[in-house]
Amino acid sequence: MAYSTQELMIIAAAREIADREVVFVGMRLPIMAFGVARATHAPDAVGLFECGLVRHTPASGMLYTMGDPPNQEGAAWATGTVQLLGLLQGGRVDVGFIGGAEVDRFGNVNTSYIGDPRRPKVKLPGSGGAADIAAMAHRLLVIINHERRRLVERVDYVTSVGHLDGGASRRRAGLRRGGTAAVITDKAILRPWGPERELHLASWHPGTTPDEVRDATGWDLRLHPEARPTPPPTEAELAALRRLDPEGFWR
Amino acid sequence: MAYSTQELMIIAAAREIADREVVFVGMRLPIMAFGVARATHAPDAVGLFECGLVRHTPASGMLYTMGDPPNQEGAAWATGTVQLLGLLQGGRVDVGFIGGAEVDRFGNVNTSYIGDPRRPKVKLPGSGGAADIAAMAHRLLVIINHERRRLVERVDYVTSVGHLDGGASRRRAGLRRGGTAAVITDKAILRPWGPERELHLASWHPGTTPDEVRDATGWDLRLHPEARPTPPPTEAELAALRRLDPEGFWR
Amino acid sequence: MEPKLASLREALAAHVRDGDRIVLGACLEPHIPFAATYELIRQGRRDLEVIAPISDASTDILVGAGCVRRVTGAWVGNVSGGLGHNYRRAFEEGIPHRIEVRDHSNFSLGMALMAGAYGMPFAPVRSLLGSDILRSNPELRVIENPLADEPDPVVLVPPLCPDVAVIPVQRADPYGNAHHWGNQGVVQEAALAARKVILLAEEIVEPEVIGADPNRVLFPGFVVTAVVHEPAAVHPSPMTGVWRRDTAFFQDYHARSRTREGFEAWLEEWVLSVPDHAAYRAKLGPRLEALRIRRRVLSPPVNYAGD
Amino acid sequence: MEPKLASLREALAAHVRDGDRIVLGACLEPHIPFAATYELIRQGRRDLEVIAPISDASTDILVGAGCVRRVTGAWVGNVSGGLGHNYRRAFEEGIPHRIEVRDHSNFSLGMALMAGAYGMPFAPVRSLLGSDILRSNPELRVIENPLADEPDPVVLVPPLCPDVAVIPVQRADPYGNAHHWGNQGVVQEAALAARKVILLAEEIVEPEVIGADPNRVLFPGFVVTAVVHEPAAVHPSPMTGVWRRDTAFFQDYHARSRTREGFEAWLEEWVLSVPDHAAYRAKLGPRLEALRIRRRVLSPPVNYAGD
Repeated sequence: MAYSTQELMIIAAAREIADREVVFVGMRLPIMAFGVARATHAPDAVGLFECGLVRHTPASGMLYTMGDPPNQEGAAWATGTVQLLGLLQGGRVDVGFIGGAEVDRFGNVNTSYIGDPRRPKVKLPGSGGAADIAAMAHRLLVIINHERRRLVERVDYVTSVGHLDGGASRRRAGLRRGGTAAVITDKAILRPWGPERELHLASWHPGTTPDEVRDATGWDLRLHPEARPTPPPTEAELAALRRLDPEGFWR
Repeated sequence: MAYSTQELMIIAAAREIADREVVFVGMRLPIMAFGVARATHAPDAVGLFECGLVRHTPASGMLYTMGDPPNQEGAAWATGTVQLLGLLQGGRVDVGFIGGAEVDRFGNVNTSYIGDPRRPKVKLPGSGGAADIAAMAHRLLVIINHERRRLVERVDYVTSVGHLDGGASRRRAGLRRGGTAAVITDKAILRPWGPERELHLASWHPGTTPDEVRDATGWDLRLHPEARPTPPPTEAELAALRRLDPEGFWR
Repeated sequence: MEPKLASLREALAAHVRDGDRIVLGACLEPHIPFAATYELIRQGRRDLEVIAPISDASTDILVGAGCVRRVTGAWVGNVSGGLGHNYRRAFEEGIPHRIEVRDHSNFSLGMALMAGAYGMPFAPVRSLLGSDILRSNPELRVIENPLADEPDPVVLVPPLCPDVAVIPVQRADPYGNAHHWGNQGVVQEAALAARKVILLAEEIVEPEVIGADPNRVLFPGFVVTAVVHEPAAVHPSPMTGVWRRDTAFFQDYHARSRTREGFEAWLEEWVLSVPDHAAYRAKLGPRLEALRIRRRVLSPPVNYAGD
Repeated sequence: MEPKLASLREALAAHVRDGDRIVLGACLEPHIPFAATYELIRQGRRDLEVIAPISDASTDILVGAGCVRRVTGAWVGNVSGGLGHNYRRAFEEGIPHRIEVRDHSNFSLGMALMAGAYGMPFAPVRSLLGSDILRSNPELRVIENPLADEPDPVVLVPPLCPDVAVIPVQRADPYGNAHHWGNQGVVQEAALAARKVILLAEEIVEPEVIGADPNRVLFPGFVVTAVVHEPAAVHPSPMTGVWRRDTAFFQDYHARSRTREGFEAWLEEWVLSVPDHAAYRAKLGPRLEALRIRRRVLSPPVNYAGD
């Protein structure tokens, strides 16, 4: 079955969620990935939305934001932001999903300022809950389009902490768990490797090559020792995604 | 109209509540006093109960504890203890009412230990919310039976802070407001006076005398410069109380 | 998802260990899981640390039965009856044995559970300043507010994470999703702070009933370990909309527990000679039915439709 | 008690001053009081500090209209549309003038409001450790946890007490008692922290309706200053059970606000040339009715009877 790069990215992200995990779900691609995971290998994954919602089942309709009415109907819990981000800080969340404008070779994410924060070239929206999710989820997944200007040596501003300066620096900053477990792009999946926790190329998607991925990366991207091609979407995965996306928004 | 000492005490306490005030209400006498105040001069007083209830209207039936079903029905807000005690700490509560086993000449209250806390002669129930109310309400009212063993020079254990060691000691302990405004007993009302904030005899109830009150007090009780007899209950006050106490429990 | 239904006996046997830190009700005066208190005594649990702002006579009974090592709480007694005789005997005479207390106020205990629930390193509280609670509880610490320019003492309360919280609810589904209404005490904080949550549900309902009102949920099903269907688990305490308070039962307990012998006879009659809570309900007989709330004062509906 | 009903114009004129710290919606993406945003622009308020984790395009509109001195928040943009063009122009080009931002995460902002609501000297938070938010927001302070034996840095977030919080609710009585349902964002914390609360109620009901479900209340009537009856005050954002999201409106705003001229034309069309929210509703016409949620998925009743 033919599929788009976006669909592949969503399915690759879905595979990162294990069954029964508690997942902090962001909008757009993450919510689709969560839906695919639930519909395939992770039927008992639980979704948390920082506006104050918990769901066991996918929303009944299209969501433009996590607080839209279809996400309210049939929610398992409707509560406050402090409760859910508090549970996150308390260690109850297995996986968090965020996007970003820039990610660097240690998996730090910038969604705040391009250039000098005091006189930015570009003012981005800011953290929202991303800083909290990055700091406190047991695993962080970052979803981003693979471009040299986005995958950079060092982000201009660390909104959301990955492995900070590498090695034990995240732990030294006081964060006792977590860190970027995977950066999922439209070309590849990068994962930290070795004591430095630098992001390595772990798998490249069908239709691209390790060299092409490296060319699109802003640092000297090294190959993960277990690097391999990304398995293409299965029929079941694609079918699940298309049930969630009947209008073909991501196709 | 004839009335009991307990009824007089409840009515004297009711007079301490002004209209529109936000009142942290304790069980037994305080709840009756709050009801009398609402039914007479303070129709818009609001009652807070630390179990997590706020009421504009008296409960529909007899309450043995503040969480009894009649207090749930028609409540204005049913919430958590942290929310209400948080509002108290935030300065939103005008008046708090507590009882106690011992109160001392600076209005400190003990509901924890008689004797040495490590080997107490009597183990009392403890603070509940009393320590919070005493520390954080803008005015504290203490209701207690007038006996020498209860009105003491110095409590064995300060569960709930009044004026601590007198003078500015409460403020020095870090409490920026509040303190015991009145101790209401079955014989009299004591109020702090002067820079030392020592409790003075402010009014004595019908049927007793200043000397009799002094004899029942464990320190050398001095007369407040504006001391006077307590006005007897009015017809309206007694009628209000008896509507709240149809079975004559307090008569 | 797998259902989490278990009997009270099974749930407590599987999930409560000697020495555990346990919350038995967190709603202050109502919703106290006396059925669990009784069953823990029957199972002979020892060295428990009971954590609760107020658990009415439940803590006093457990102390008298010799199950308690420590109380971390704000108030122990018999709310409508008076002092807790067993609690007094334990402190004053070492009967059945001495226990320890970590004194709190309701607020400091609620904030300690909140800190446990939300991974906070401590909860900053002002309302214990000047109180001797700061002296008798060695876990509390006063610092100067680092953000203030002037002296500004603040009490730091360490987080509390109970091993188990036993929480009565009006209705739950088999997966641990539940509705709770009426005053909430520190139920949310306790359930979210605990490593395990055991629900005692007055009624078991379909998941759709819970999902039809997600704001009535205080904590998510994924933090719940076991769901026990046990009507009147809160007797003699009240449950909002379901059971009135059995004031006479509290008064009888108070009168009989005044002496150690009286308490032992009470314990034999109401706990040890009663095999389980079904038998307890049967023993109460029409007295229990007389406590059932019969009027209906119903919440108006709200709409959650997505379109 | 006296009713607190007022028109939106009256309530904002009486209770919002130039320079105030204001919360315009605290529910994250839904329940944003755009009607109040528009009216503040019409009234020419200046130098506002907008406090909110996320207020969708509301903040961007206010910034473009020149009403904002500072944003204390976690996110500013157009949630379903993209970046906030006015927010960018203010930072990148000083158009219409430069503004200041106090960077937060959603959690640190929620905890700051909680600290304000509950009189806490600060809120201890871990989730900003390592983030540059600690460097760009001068109000945040890192200390070593005084209760820990090992190095354990903690961020202290100072309390936030807004001057005014404007909070949309599905229904309120004239005295400020209100029901709010759906996700809650930081509504409770914001309302309890604010010196004044202005409710924008979709519907005004008798006090008995609110009293029939006290758990549906997020904050008590006594903290409410004014009650405004203003249907569709949240348009184009959604309101749970009442209004769907007007996605096309957000997209149109996004496209037109890309240039300063486009924004000015949009502002003239939807705010400055519209006298009040009744006229705005009329201008939307059938488009508004098409957004009304028509299905009914109702909460099951619960009983609050006292006996």
